[in-house]
Amino acid sequence: MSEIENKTEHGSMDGAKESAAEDPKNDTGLGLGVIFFILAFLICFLSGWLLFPKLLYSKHEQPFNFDHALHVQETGDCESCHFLREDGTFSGIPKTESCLDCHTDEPMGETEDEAIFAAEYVAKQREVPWYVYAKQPDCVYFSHAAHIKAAGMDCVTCHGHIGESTSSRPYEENRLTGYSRDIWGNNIWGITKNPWDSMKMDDCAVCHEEETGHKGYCFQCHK
Amino acid sequence: MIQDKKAHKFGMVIDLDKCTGCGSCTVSCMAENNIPFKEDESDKKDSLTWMRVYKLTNGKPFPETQTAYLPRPCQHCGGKGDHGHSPCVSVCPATATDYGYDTGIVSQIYTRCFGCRYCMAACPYHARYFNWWDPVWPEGMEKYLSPNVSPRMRGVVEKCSFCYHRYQLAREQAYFDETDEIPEDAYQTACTTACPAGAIIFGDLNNPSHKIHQIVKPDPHPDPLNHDVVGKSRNPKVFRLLERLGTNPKVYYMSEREWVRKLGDSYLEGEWDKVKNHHGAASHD
Amino acid sequence: MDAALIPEGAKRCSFPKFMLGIAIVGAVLLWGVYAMLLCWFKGLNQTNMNDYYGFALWIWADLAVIAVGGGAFFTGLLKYIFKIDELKNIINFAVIIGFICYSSALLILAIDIGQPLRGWFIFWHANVHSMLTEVAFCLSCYFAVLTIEFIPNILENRQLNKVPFFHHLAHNMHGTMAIFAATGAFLSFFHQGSLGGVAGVLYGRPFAVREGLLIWPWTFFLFTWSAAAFGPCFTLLVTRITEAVTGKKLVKDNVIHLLAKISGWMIFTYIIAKIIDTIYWANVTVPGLGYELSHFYTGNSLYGYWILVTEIIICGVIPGLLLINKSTRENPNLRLLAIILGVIGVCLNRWVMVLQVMAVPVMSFDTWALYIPSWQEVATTILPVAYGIILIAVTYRYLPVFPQELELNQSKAQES
Amino acid sequence: MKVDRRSFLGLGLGAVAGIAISPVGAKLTDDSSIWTQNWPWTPVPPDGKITYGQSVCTLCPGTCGISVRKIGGRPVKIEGQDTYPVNNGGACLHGIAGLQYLYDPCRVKTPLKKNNGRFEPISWEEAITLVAGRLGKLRKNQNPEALACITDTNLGSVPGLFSHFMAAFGSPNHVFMQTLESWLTQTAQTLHGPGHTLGFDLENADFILSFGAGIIEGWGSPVACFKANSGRRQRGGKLYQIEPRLSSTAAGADKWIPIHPGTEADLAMAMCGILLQENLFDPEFAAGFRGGLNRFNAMVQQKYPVEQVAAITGISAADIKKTAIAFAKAKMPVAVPGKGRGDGAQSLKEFAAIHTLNCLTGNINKKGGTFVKPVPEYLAFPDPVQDAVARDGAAKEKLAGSAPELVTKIHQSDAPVVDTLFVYNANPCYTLNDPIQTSAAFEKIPFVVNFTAFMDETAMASDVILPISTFLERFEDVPSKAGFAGLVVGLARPVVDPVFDTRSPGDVLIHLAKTLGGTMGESFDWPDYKTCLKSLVPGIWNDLYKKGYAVVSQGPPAGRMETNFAFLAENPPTIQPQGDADLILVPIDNMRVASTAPASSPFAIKTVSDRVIKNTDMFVEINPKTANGLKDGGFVTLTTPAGSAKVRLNFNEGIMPGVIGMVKGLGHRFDNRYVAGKGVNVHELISPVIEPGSGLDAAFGVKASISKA
Repeated sequence: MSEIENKTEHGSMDGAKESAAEDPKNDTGLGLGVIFFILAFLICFLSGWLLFPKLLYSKHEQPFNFDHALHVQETGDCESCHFLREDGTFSGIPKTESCLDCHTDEPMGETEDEAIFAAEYVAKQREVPWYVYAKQPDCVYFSHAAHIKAAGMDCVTCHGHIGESTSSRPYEENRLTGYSRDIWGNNIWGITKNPWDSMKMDDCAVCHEEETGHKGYCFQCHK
Repeated sequence: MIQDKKAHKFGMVIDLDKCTGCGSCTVSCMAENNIPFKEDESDKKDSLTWMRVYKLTNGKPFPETQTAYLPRPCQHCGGKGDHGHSPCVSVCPATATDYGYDTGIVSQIYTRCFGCRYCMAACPYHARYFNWWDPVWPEGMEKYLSPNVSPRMRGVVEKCSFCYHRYQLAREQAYFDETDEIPEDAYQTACTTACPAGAIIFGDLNNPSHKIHQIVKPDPHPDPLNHDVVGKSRNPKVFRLLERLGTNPKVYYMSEREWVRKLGDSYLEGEWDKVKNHHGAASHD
Repeated sequence: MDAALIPEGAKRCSFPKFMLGIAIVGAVLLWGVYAMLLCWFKGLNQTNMNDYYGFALWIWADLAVIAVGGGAFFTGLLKYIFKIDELKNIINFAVIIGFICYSSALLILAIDIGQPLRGWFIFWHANVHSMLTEVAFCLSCYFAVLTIEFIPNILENRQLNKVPFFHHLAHNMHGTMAIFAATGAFLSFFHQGSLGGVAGVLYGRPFAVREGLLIWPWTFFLFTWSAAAFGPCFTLLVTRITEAVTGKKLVKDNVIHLLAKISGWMIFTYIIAKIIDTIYWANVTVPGLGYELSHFYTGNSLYGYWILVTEIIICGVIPGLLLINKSTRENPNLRLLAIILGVIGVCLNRWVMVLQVMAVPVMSFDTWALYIPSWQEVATTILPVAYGIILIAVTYRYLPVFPQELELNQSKAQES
Repeated sequence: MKVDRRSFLGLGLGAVAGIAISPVGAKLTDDSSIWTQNWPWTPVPPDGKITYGQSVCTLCPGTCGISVRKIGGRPVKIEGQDTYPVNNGGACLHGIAGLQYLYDPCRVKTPLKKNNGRFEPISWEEAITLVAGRLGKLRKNQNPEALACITDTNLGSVPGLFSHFMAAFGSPNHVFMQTLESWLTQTAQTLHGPGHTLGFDLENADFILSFGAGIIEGWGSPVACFKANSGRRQRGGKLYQIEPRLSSTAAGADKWIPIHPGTEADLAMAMCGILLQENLFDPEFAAGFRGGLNRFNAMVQQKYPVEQVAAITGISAADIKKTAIAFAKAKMPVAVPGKGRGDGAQSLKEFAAIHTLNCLTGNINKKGGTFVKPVPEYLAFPDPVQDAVARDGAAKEKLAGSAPELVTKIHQSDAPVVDTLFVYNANPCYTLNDPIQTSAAFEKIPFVVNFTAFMDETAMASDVILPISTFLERFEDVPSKAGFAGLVVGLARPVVDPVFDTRSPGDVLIHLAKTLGGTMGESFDWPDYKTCLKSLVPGIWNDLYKKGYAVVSQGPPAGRMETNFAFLAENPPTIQPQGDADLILVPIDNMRVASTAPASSPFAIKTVSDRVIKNTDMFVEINPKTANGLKDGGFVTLTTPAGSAKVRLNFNEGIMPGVIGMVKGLGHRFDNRYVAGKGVNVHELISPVIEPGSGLDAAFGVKASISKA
């Protein structure tokens, strides 16, 4: 009985010391543990819910404010600016050239924003680097023609009431993915009330399933 | 499955007697589909070429030697019995590739693929390629990239799509014109339009007015000799690659030369002579 | 130094000696980790895989470790379901080996895929038709089961066992182990099988394709069967190696003989099935597709008929017979030969079902594709071996893995 | 308060639990996978409106009309233009890869001046002043003929402007690279008198007897030939291909007749003999035979008896006869000269002998025949204004008849014969046989001015580089050539603004002439090249500008043709390959490799077989019978009188025993890792042999030996 015995001896002594600290009667340790637990839990839980979403997105202001409501009033509809080209592709955000159908480098109104537009973009013949809220990633193919022409949908169904807005809200970009926050939606779990609250693949699939009976094949929406 | 009233079945027939092996189809495909290139592309087993041109030879010594070229895009297999269970589609664990019952095209989501490469193992045509490297273009050259096809990232599998984006463009035009019809020439793949020899014909195998239908005359019934085989050509000059495996490709080949046709499949000794005049159920009528 | 952690009454080498051993194996492990990081950060261009060899060394290693790890589920099945009680003396070790094998398999898969950060898509966007999906689900579930089976053993560590909660937990878990063993056996049946199915469903690859039952090709059943047959061989082999390294007898002969006997019968029956499968494939399946058998075994510098003979006769029939026969089974040298041959046999089978499948030309104008792995692939394949050695060393040192150890080594201890 | 292990445990567990039931884990798992789907280093091509621009490809003499698809004004794809009368849709791989040339990393991005062996960027003003200064001195010293000029061709307004410049300057030394067109013009001149060239109506011919012409490998106008070949198959027309190697053309032919390299002229002579002997020539056309048909007949019967020719060519006498008779009896036979692409070293004797076969059948200037047509004359250049210096200089004797001859002369002479050299759209330091000698000759020229878009071998050997815009960035008239039956003039048009600080070569010449002033300025009295071009093509400008092309002539030319046999009746000597080794090395034209300027694109190189290039090693083709114990794929040293190279063997049953085939267009030595540094330039193994009758290089091959390396 030598080595093993000795070692066991030591072992049990170590154990004995530790078990003293763990003595159930001495419950300050446990109590403190619980307090620390609750504290850490609350901090992490709350930062996970409240701070994390703020940190995840960076905010960008548009180059200048754009009044959709005013423009809709002047032009009468969305299609004047956001139209299908003759080949069926979608024009998207208008180029400065299209704006020149109405605008000149002399402002028409009196807003500061139009002055910026006239001076910085029209006069200098530059494109406005708009942030596009509804910008899908490069792997996505989306046909506006299919939805507008073939399915007869209107803009509001997916884009909401953006035409009624008088000012441009900040664009929020996911720092990790580069996605616009509008794609995932404002709610961090992706819970939505209106179709335009989020623009994920699953959102497309739900509607496609309802309307066509099938989610579609890969290439229908991917390129 | 979409039970389209008028489901298309896009396919291709390549005239191997006209094919000159020039490589225009390959380059057109690469330019159309944003396929990158590396410093050394001589390792052909690690070289992204959705459309690859194989060189065939009859194996005879000088001066009896004969050669031919065989361009090989993705075969867009319908799978056994043409039910849409293509060899690659059925094995993808993440549903990153599927069979379009409305077009017959095997489509993919590159961004869903996580690079297990099972589909490559499944494809006997080596039509699927893995992005072993990040796609990198020399400085400035990325300016010619097309937005109609997304450049693929490292670590995913890709393959010929029958230029599906051209189908999408043709459909957008049709939507705009408010018509259901997509004319034959409105949707043609990049290799087809590029081929200087006019060796590639592309169209809807289901549409009797399309040239491909008239050339291939696909047999709608299963082959009595092998029930997995559907759509066998009733044209004696037309064959498919590895038809006996039951993959049911939608790419057909055409040649006057018997030795070329024989190379389409494997045959036991003496077997070719028995089956070479068998062209689907029709030849039993 | 670490005496307090060592099981009561067990004799272990000195801590510095132990650490030296760990350091040496650890260096190999770090080499593997370095290669793994290269693959993750630079991509799979670090390997010699290519478009012909999308599945290569790693997938072989994956299939092989899962096959030889099959000892865990099969021994568990025998012990808990068929109530062969002697096997309790080796079940702990079988579980540890299984745990090592399965965790290694998962690690290799995580390196092997082109987009590791998207690996979870296999669950999220699962395609139920794919054998690989079945593999992924069953593999992960079974790994969870193995972890659960492993936990009681860990909790038996001298220090942990002093905590009453852990003590009771371990005890109770032992009690419910039959349920987990049954679950494990069920899951294993499916993932071992679906790994076989991975090759068998490739109807574009005449070398791999098999007919079968319902959705499962014959390779599905052959893989399960072979894992059950050869898995115990590997358990026995590792036990034998551990005995040799520690210089102690750890498991009684009757237990070894019993497991060897069961393994022998399993191998024997498996190999008959395999022979039938091969004959059918060679004479019916393949000619029906237009290929002669010689197509798959000639015309290249590696894959010849020798591989067929080695796999089936030398590493199948022979170990089977050696283990069935009492006298050869109980001869330690012949038994060792048999289990080594068996392990080689099943690994060779997995090699053939992955790498030869890729190598064989299918289109008449294609050519054989041979491949040599890069050092990064070799290093990451050795990585699990190093990891396994370390885990075995640590568990052996600190956990009562072999219930018969003290009994078998008492005299020795007393002598000193 | 005692903070112990439990507190830490509590802290840790609390943190884990708090995070676990917050969205962090799920969201980060998802976002990290989305991150992999949008890696910032994977480019995202911007979207925009789809438009099309039209231009004409000038990468080769094929002159195909192209359509450039642009998205948001950015060119993204080149395709054949459906309505263009040369290619009628379809394009070759080089043209389709055209955008890679536009953005090529070895584009010359700004004018460059060599200073102590290194190039430094200079402004256009500096560059023009520098060149004008040098030229001004030559004229001041009454030595204008010391200016020489090499351009790729003599056709079109840009080479025309160079000629105009040379004439106004006072130098007769404007020479051209060897092209199929130059051989055809020489042949037509020799047999039918000056001012003619040849075209082949392959689209309609029913029997094509090709003497090695790579009809589907880049010969002539490649796409037009591909289409003609496909059409021939549909029509049931025949193609007999005579060449030592089973090329793609041979493989696609109705009959492949292997022949010893370099004996094509003998075969054609023997066939002429058979036609004459068997009375199979066209009596009506024979009325136009001049210059000793009888003498020619007597000569061929005596010097080229079928049995003897059978031994020389390796084709059986019976086959020769059968082929000759089948050819003569066809309704619309055409014999096609020009081995490979037709732009390499060839022989006038061979061209003339082959064309004589056409003449004998009488299928000249008829549908499906050979067109003897006037050289294109659609450009109305004003006479250059010459002063006394210019008149004296221009009247001096021309140094050489072709670029290879000029280079050989410079190389061989001790005194500097040329002071300043202009090079436009050519890469002689790569393309000519023995490019090492060419580079040495360039070293001897004090001042080389290169008008080029790319930093190629010749650019590297130049002193000043004036970067020019590519065919996608500028205007230029592009006449069809190289055996194309009709004459179509296309207009290359800018489809994109110049990507770099480059200019149209015409504008540079106008600018240069104006800087020189005096009669030079008067000769170039145009504000810019576009105005100049418009004034040069008054008759067709509207068509050019509106449609993008003008069809100047189509269908058979009118009028009877006289044929003069004097040249052949003399039985000029056949050029023999240099050296005395057993094997003979011949260059192969491979459609996927560009063999002249500019070099191949990365895409084109990507399509090259791994039996041509593997890593950076090059394969040569031999018949296994020639191997003599050497192994397929093994390394050998290939030695010729001009040099040696380490290459690998590619066993090919489709090449004649005794012949080594080596692909042209590889082994570039400039700085482009995608294209250059791969393989060996076959021209480095062949020395030029200037054919006395033509002044062109006729070294079609060279004797060679191989030994294990």
